[in-house]
Amino acid sequence: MNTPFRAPGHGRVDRGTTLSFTFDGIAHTGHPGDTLASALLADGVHHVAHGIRYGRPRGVLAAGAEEPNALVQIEFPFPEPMLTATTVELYEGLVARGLSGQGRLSGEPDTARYDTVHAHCDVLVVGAGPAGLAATLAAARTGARVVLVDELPEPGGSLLGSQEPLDGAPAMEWVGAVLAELAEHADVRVLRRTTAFGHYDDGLVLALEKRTDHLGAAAPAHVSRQRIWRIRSRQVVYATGAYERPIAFDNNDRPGIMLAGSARTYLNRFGVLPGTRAVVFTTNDSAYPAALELADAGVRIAAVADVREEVPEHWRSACAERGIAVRAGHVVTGTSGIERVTRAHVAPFGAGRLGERHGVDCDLLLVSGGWNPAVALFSQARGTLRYDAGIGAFVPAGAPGGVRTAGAAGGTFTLAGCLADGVAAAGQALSALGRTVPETALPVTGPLPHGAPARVLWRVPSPRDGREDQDGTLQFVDLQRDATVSDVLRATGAGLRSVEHVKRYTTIGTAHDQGRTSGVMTSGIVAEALGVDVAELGTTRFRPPAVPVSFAALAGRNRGELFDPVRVTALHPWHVEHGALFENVGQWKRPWYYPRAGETIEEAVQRECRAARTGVAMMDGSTLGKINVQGPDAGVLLDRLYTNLMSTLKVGRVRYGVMCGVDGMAIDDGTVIRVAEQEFLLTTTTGNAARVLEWMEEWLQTEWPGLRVHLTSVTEHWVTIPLVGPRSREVLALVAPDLDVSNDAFPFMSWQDTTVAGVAARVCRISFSGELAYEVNVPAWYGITVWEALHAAGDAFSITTYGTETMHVLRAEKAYPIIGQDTDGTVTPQDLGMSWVVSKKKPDFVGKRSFARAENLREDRKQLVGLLPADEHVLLPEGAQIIATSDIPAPPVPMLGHVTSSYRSDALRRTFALALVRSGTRRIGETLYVPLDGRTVPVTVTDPVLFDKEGARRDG
Amino acid sequence: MTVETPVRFSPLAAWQDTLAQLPTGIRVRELPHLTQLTLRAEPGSTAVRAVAACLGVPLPGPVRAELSGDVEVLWMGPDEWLLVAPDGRADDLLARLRSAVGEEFATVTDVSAQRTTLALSGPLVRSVLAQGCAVDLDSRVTPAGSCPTTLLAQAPVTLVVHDDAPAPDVRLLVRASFAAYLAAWLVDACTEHR
Amino acid sequence: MQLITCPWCGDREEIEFHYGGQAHVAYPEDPYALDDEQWAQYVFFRDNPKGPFAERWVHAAGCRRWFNALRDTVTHEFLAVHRAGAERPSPTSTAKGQEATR
Amino acid sequence: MHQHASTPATPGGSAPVPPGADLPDHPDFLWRNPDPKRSYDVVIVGGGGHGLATAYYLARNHGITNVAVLEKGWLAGGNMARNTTIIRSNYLWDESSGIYEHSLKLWETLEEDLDYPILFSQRGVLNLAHTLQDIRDSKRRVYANQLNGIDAEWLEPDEVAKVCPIVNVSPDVRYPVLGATYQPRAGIAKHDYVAWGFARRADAYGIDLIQDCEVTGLDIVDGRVRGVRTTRGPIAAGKVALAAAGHSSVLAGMAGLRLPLQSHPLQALVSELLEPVHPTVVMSNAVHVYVSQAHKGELVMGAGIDSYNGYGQRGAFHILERQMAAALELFPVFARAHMLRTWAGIVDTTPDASPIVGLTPVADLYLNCGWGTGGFKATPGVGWCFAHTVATGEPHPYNAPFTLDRFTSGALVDEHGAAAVAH
Repeated sequence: MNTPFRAPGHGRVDRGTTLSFTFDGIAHTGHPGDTLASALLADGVHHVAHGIRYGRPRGVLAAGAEEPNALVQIEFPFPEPMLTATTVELYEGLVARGLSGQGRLSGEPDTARYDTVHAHCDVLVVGAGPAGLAATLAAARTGARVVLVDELPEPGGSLLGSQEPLDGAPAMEWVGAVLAELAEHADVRVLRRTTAFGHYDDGLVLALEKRTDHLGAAAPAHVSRQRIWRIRSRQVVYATGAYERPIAFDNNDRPGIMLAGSARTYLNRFGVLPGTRAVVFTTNDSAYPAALELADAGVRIAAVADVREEVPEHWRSACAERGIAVRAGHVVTGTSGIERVTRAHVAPFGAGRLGERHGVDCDLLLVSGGWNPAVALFSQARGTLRYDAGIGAFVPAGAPGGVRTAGAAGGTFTLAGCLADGVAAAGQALSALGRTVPETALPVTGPLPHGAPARVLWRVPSPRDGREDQDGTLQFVDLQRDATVSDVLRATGAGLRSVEHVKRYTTIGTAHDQGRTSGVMTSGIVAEALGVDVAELGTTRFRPPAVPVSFAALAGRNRGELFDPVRVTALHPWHVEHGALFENVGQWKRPWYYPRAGETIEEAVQRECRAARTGVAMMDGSTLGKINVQGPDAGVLLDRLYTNLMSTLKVGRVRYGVMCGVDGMAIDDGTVIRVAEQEFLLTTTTGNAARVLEWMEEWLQTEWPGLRVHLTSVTEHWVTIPLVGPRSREVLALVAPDLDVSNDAFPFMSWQDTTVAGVAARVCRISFSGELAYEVNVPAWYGITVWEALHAAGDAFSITTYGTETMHVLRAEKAYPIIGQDTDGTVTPQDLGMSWVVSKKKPDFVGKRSFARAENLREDRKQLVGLLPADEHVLLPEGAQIIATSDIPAPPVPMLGHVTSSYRSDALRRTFALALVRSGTRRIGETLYVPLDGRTVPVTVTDPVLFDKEGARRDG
Repeated sequence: MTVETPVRFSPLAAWQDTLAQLPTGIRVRELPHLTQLTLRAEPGSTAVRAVAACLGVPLPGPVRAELSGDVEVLWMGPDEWLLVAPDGRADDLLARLRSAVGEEFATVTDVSAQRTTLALSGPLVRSVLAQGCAVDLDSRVTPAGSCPTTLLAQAPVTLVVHDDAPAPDVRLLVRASFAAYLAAWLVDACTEHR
Repeated sequence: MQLITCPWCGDREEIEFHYGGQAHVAYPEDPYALDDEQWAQYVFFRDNPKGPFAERWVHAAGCRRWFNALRDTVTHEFLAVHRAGAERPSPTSTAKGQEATR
Repeated sequence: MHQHASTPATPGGSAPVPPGADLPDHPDFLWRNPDPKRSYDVVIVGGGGHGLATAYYLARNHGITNVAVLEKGWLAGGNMARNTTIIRSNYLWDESSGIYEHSLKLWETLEEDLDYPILFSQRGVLNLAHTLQDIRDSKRRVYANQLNGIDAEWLEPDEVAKVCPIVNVSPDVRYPVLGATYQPRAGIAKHDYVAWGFARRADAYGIDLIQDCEVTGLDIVDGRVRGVRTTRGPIAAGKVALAAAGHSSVLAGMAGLRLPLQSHPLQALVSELLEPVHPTVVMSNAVHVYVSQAHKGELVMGAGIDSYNGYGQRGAFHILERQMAAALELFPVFARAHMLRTWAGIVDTTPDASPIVGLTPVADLYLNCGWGTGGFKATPGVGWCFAHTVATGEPHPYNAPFTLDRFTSGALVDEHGAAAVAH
């Protein structure tokens, strides 16, 4: 295929291989090594997108991540919004289109893999340009652990885009030699296609590696598409280079207007001629090599407009040799052309005044307004910046510990300077680590022409200035946001004095490129408008990420089943096999109920409840937290943390206990068994297991370190099986032949060690259902064996397995509260009707003092009561509010409390609820109302215990 | 009823086949049913000396494991060690240790079923673990005999480095309830090396 | 994400730790000698300085030990860490990367 | 409002401007930049949303215009510039729903009142429930809201999918969506526009908005505040009103007051501009996702709160990672959206997740703080009530429950359930 804009003998793309791609519906070709932008330019396509506000055609301004214009949507192989054409590596079959503002997300799921890797090193070098490579080499030679990350597929940085020699040979030969040497060092890791995007505390640098994007549809599915590197580095060297700055002039947004250095990159890295006839507009020396190299490659340089009155002789004569007219003291004031620049308007500019303009025909306008060091990451690391008026840029001033810049990122712009700076930075980094860097011989650079200082120019006065409402209306500052000099001036005119305000007023710097090309320019224009110093004004804050990072890359492998750990008990396989449905309780999967074929949840729960109340039933209680408390002061600790007395518990006995926070609110409950004189085993609620252990450790370690107590979590050592119901004693007797299960020998609230199904077990006679019940504890390895043995032994009694829903119904019938369901952090034990669990004897325990506060002494606190709907079929929704009147008054309606638990009870043959109600205890017997769907349901307030209030069943 | 030895199941019993199919370069297998006891005692106390004498090895200091005896001793905290022994040793060890400690303030708790153990070996071990473990596992930083208790992905683990050379041999002690998650995570982390 | 030096286990990622707020807030000797306002001070009020702050952390995913730290709330930098019960840290006693006070 | 008077008239603007890719222009004039006078009737410390709204309502409702708003940086540069702009009033307790609903009602007419295009968009807010307990808590809140006259509904998963089709309501995920509360009148607004709207009107009333003016001390004589010391000199004041969010502890300390506040970093982020995919606001306390698609098309997301105290306006990376993982569980279509920018604010949190607004033990010194993550949505409401408090010396009924004293009596307004880290 004919590609007229490829320069023979230039570039590092593989011209032997052709890649086909589609852009804006048109087929194109390119080569491996191309970016989407370079391939389009090689095909003569400059107009690649539209401006977001005005819809004006936009071209390719830059050659890298700073590109503000050439935003594209990838459509194939998988839709991805808003990439810059200058950073998309070309691959076979790519389909993309230009964007004017908004990208598109795919409706299909992204099946690509993403992952994260931790890395550790002594020195991290960011950027593999001359400074970065020199720094890496110097560090590597000391044997340090070094990581070098670079965003491009090929290291070399600015050397890829220049023709400057090293050691008299093409610079890339030196790059090759450095890489070969680095490959010899086992402790050096070079990451290509990897962009550092965030610098966090303590030397944590995040980098994004694009691993398979460049392979297109051929990317292997089992390899992660993108990877986040979390690099912990003791020292970081930012050799991130610099971004060239445009200049604001009329119609400076047209396709064909390009940064001079970027044009040079297109020629030397990609072998692309971005035009045939060019005008160069510069404020500094750096545009001259671009002009000369392009001229030598066949681009006609129609004129160089240099705002400086004095152009160095070296460049002047080199241009003269090539017939290039250099117009010192000139500027470009504007352009013509719609789809592509066709003419640059050049005028003399002296003493702040424009002279007469004349047009120069061109299809390419190269601009250089100077260079901004790429300090985003350095700044994120809390490096401070200072304004360098000489180059019109913010440069590193104060480096925080462990962080430094090298090369152009630090304001050093010559090749020799960058190389030396890289070695120096490595030396400083290593000496901070106590290592010394050996002399590192640097390659010899070409002769440095005698240059002249740059002139700082933010904007060229518009010939239209002074006309009403026209100041700078066509001078674009932020191309991506379509914000102009006029917008900036309007902002300052509105009274804004801070760059942050101007940014918000104009939206400059808020787009994809984070103002890489517009930020400093904005500060400059604002400073001019306000008549203040740029240094005083400062620049806007650099925020992570330095480059956009996909959500999926950040999520890594924490998706789907790995999103959050699924915790299961030893009995889980049995539950799955037997058709249990599960409830998420924290990270645990707990059986919710075990439906039989065709059963609804309601039917299944009624059946399970009936079995527990009339026969025998069993459940998996293994998720309860279990903490072993041992030591001479174990009782003392428990007395201080539980509201009731635990130290008086006798060995062999069990006691229920409640813990409160210092604010007196109930935070957890459970049973405590006394295993031995100096040993207790307590249980916590499932969701609070870790929190309660940490809470106890906090008091023990920080408040009472003198107590001789050890806490050990044994939650997962044990499988816990409640065996519940009037026939539970018979079932237990069958599998625990050594155990005397009689009420006298094994009374309620006691425990015994015995053998169950041949396994050493601890059996507690406790009940969370109000029924005769036992809790069988065995080491988890034996869980399934013992569970199945109990199930088999219970077969004759139609033993039924039940889940959390039935557990909730059974306990609610007995008014046993669930912390977190019947409480919400504002409920005391007394509110729950459990004054009996609050010791009056103990001088103090955690929470006790708060019970004496004014609010706790109020008579009208909310208290836990039972509610019986007048219609015994009406099931109150949990969460329903309770009011005093049968009519609903106009809002705000005074509310007396809410329904915390509500069920259909098989045992009561009706619905019932628990509720927290203001002055609830006093209201027992009253009728209150629950508003539902615009009407009210009358309910009778009752004592919360609705079933077997005497406890005959449990004790029998 | 005939007396049979009750059947035991380890947390990763169902994962054996899957773990056996991991790519070359990494071998992962469960070491089920190891005896594990938590020892709590004040460093430098009479009790600690008695335990050391009983075990025949010193109790290691922070983040170190004593792997030379038949009972491995892992440092878990400033007054806490995990004693790891072959299957079936719990009763005997508990009795011996409690007798050695006598009336001193020290406690020993059987937590054998609380955690299971995964043995990882092969040249890919470090790069697979680096996907989820933030501790620097370089052998110069975390040499053989280290036992950091940390996070691997989202699971709490104690990671014991048994050997460096020729290839890493690492044990992961993980709570039983997290074991299946961790196994799934490891298998996923190895996908790329297929 | 911060790298926190556990005085026992060394440098670990922040996610291994839980925060415990202000350090050295002792449980009152006699809570019943305090009026409600004084008691509220203990229950609810903690310092909230901008700058160095003596605070508590626990190495939750590691050795489970509580320890004290002096940390700058502006820079997030840990100026010192020390084991519970040891002498209070001074900003100069420990710098990151050096051995913690033991 | 002001249109693009300056739209370039040159050819080339042929391509359609993408819908929503643009915002209304700000006015040509916002405020003066006066030097501080020696004395004011009222000095408001803190030029954020709350300070500016308070200044505006002092003038508008009470005719008090000899007022200065002192801002240590640039106006509305703190949490006002950093929040995710969610506006709702569906809080649990009567006390909270009172002030938030008062605020929401003001939001509904604020654009006309301020004559500023604040882009208040009542696109509804969904609060997802993922566990059975979430359902109980959510329904409790809905029932309470309804009785408080707040539009709130409970939606089943299929109804959630109708309101927001891109939410994954499949039961086969780690934490399935079991339903949601929905407040149709809730929504978002454009934060800078809101702040500047208040600022412009306050300025027009003659109130001095003074930037780069940091308060370094409070002059208190005989238990009465007399003025402030600042980096721009001393300023006498009849009354001083503190509205400094995360920096309230530091300021209150200058008056010898200790507050039950802890300041924590709270992060947020935006994506690039995207074609409309997300029509409402979705919040999930359980998996920590708060997301809307703002006016230009960017996804705006709030992340979790960092656990430790911090004034650094930056948070930890792992919070963002977790946030992204959670977002993709709920919104698989976001996989290839890009995180463009992240930032952090400093939220001042109280033990009961409710604010402190009212009088202090120092005469003529007033306090407004502790809004945690609720500050933005409360802006007009608290401005109204705080202005009333300052003007009359008595709390407005809506802020009367939010006393400092409640921590002593125990009469907390515990909104942890409804507020969580929600925005």
